[in-house]
Amino acid sequence: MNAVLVAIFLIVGIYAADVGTQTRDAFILAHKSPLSLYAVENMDLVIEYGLYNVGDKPATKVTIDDRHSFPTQSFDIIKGLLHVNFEKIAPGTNVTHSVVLRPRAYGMFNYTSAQVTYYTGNDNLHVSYSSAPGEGYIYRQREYDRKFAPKYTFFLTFLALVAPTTIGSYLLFQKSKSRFDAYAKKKN
Amino acid sequence: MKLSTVFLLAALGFCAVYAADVVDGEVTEDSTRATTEDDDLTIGASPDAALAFQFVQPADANTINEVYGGSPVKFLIGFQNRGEKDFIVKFSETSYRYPLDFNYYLQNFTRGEYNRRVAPKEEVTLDYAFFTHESLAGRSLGLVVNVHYEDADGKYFINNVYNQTITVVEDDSGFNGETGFMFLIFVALGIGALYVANQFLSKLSRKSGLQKRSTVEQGTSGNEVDYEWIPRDIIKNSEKKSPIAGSPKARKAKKTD
Amino acid sequence: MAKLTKEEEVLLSSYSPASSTKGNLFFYVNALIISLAPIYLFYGVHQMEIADSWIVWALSSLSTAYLLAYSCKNQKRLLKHQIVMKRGPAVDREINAKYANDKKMSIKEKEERALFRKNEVADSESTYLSIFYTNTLFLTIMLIFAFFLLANVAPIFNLLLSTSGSAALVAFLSTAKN
Amino acid sequence: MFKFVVAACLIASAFAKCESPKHSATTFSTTDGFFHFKTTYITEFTLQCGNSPKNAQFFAEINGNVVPVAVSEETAKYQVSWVLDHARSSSQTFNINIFDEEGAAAYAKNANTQPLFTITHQHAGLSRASPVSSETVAVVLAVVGLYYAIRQKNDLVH
Repeated sequence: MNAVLVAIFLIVGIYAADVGTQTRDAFILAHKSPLSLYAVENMDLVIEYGLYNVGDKPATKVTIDDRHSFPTQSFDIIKGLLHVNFEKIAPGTNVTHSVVLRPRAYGMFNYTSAQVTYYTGNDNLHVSYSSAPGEGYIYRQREYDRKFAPKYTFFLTFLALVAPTTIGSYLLFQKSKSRFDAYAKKKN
Repeated sequence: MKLSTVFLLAALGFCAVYAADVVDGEVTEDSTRATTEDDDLTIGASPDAALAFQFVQPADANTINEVYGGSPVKFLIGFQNRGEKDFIVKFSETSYRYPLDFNYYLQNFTRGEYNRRVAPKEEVTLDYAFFTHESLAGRSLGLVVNVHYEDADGKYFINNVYNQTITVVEDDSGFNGETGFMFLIFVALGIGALYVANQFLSKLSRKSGLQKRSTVEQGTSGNEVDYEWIPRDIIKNSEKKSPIAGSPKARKAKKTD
Repeated sequence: MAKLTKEEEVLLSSYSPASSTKGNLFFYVNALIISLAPIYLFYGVHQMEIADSWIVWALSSLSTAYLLAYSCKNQKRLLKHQIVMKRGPAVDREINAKYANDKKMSIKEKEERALFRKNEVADSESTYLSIFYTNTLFLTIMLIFAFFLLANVAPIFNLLLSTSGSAALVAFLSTAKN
Repeated sequence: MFKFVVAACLIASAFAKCESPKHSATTFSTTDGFFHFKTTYITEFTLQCGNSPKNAQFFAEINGNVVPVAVSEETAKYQVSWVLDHARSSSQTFNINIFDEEGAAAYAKNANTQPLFTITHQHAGLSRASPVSSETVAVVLAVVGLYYAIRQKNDLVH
């Protein structure tokens, strides 16, 4: 009786698994998004690419090519590669890839999508385009500094400017005061 | 009898699992069925388009259907053009529905505008992010994501890519160390301010007690000689007492010689 | 009141609450420094350009310096009086202790010396305290205005209001009778 | 189902293997805890295998996570990148164990598998925006000074 039950379980299970996977070839979703608060000239801009294989079969020879988005006359590549390959992305898994860039100039900038190519099953080439962050603005470094850069150096200099007369006069006053307080106490 | 019930239950269970799997299945080639279920969608999906759906944040939302209240939810929509004509993906619409009746809208999010052209045999990925309000934590909501697109002939299609009940759970990572630290600093500053204010006030009140006496003595103004604190006899005595004219300082200087 | 001789006038003028030239110089130098420091802060933090704001800077620093020096002087006059009252007995004791063994000196002379010493002490102490008080008061008001209340106002207005404005406030407070 | 098993076996037998690897690596990680949403770590390395396997997929293991290694074919550079929350990105050293396909399969079964080689990635830690702004500190200092000044002034009256 148990054996029959197990057999039925197995059959139903295999059937379900088969139907579930049969129709789903590898399907790569690619997203491209900045991991930095703003794009600022001469500051690191981290771009993250994520590849999700939502199919049930592996995708092979997956290539991300985003060289056209970040031309070298406008961006320095600090670290990372803009054209990379993954031999295989297993079904249901995801892969991330990051590149650190540095914009050379400020102004409007269009973040276009990265091109992703991959093969499914029998050498079936897929050409895919990632999500694109769209139009953005590369801020001037001065603008960023005004808002966010730490300013303690300025305040330290300010303190150094103000301190001599202010604290100096307090110390002189204190000196004189303690001297006469001592006299006042001596006789008491 | 007993065996047959168990058998029936097992079969039902598996069917349920399988059905859930299909709905969960990101590829919605059978989405025509899904969309016809959705009453307000009279326009269906194109047979030439394959769509996929994937949560990016939170990553485990794909399997356990849970999102966090008070934090963003991000997902991707994959669009595959399997036909011979261009498609233009117009926008996606995301909404929370009443879980018992998906026709009833709880919250409608801003459309994600794309207007992206997808050439034949090409694919694009589209992304969207929305924010689940904290007050929705603990509730079950129907999340529906539809994608609107048209083909080169202007024929309009709507695809349902996500249509499931999800649970909004409380984001317990919200109170992190940073906010805690800020809170502590504010408390400390508040106590400091109170202390200073208290000191200041007590000084003020003590001072005001003495104010009357001191105002009487405020007799000075401008460059006038302040006679008040020069001993009377010096002012009155017109006789020259000082052995050497000028100040005692000059005399002192002479003495030290 | 009897007429004062020339010598006594010299003596009296040294007792007068008016600042000595040295003290005055100190006031002006301090006021200038304290009025220029915020401009550096505006240059660094609010990123004002030298080229297009030097007029405003000059305007603000001059007016601020004048107002601060004025309030320092006022403050000093108030304080000097109080300090003479406060330090009086201590200075007397100091002089007494100093010339305790000097039998030749008459009481009157000692008194005179004590008086002169009192004036000296009161003058320097009041100078120091008035500078310290005026500076801290001005800086507090200026910082609160510049970086909290007017943080999002255009830098030029922020500068003018927070420096000259708080200097004017300090000057006004200094004219009050304590 | 059977087909799958066979396919799996076939893949297993076709594992690319790298013999006598030679490598050199450079590492990078972001350190600005305010400017970036998360901390990004990138390790780039070049690799030469004695047997120069074709289309080999390498894997990197960082703190127990196995991720595929990206390769740039025209520059023959390999890249491992990963992202961590700022909360987990204090100053630390990562050991990146590189496996070939065979090694990765073995690692899946036994975590003590010897990697091809290991790259150490020094992360300097994060600089964060201070929770208290310098403006606030300046004002607090000025207020403390003012408090003392008022105290001294009041002392004179009594």
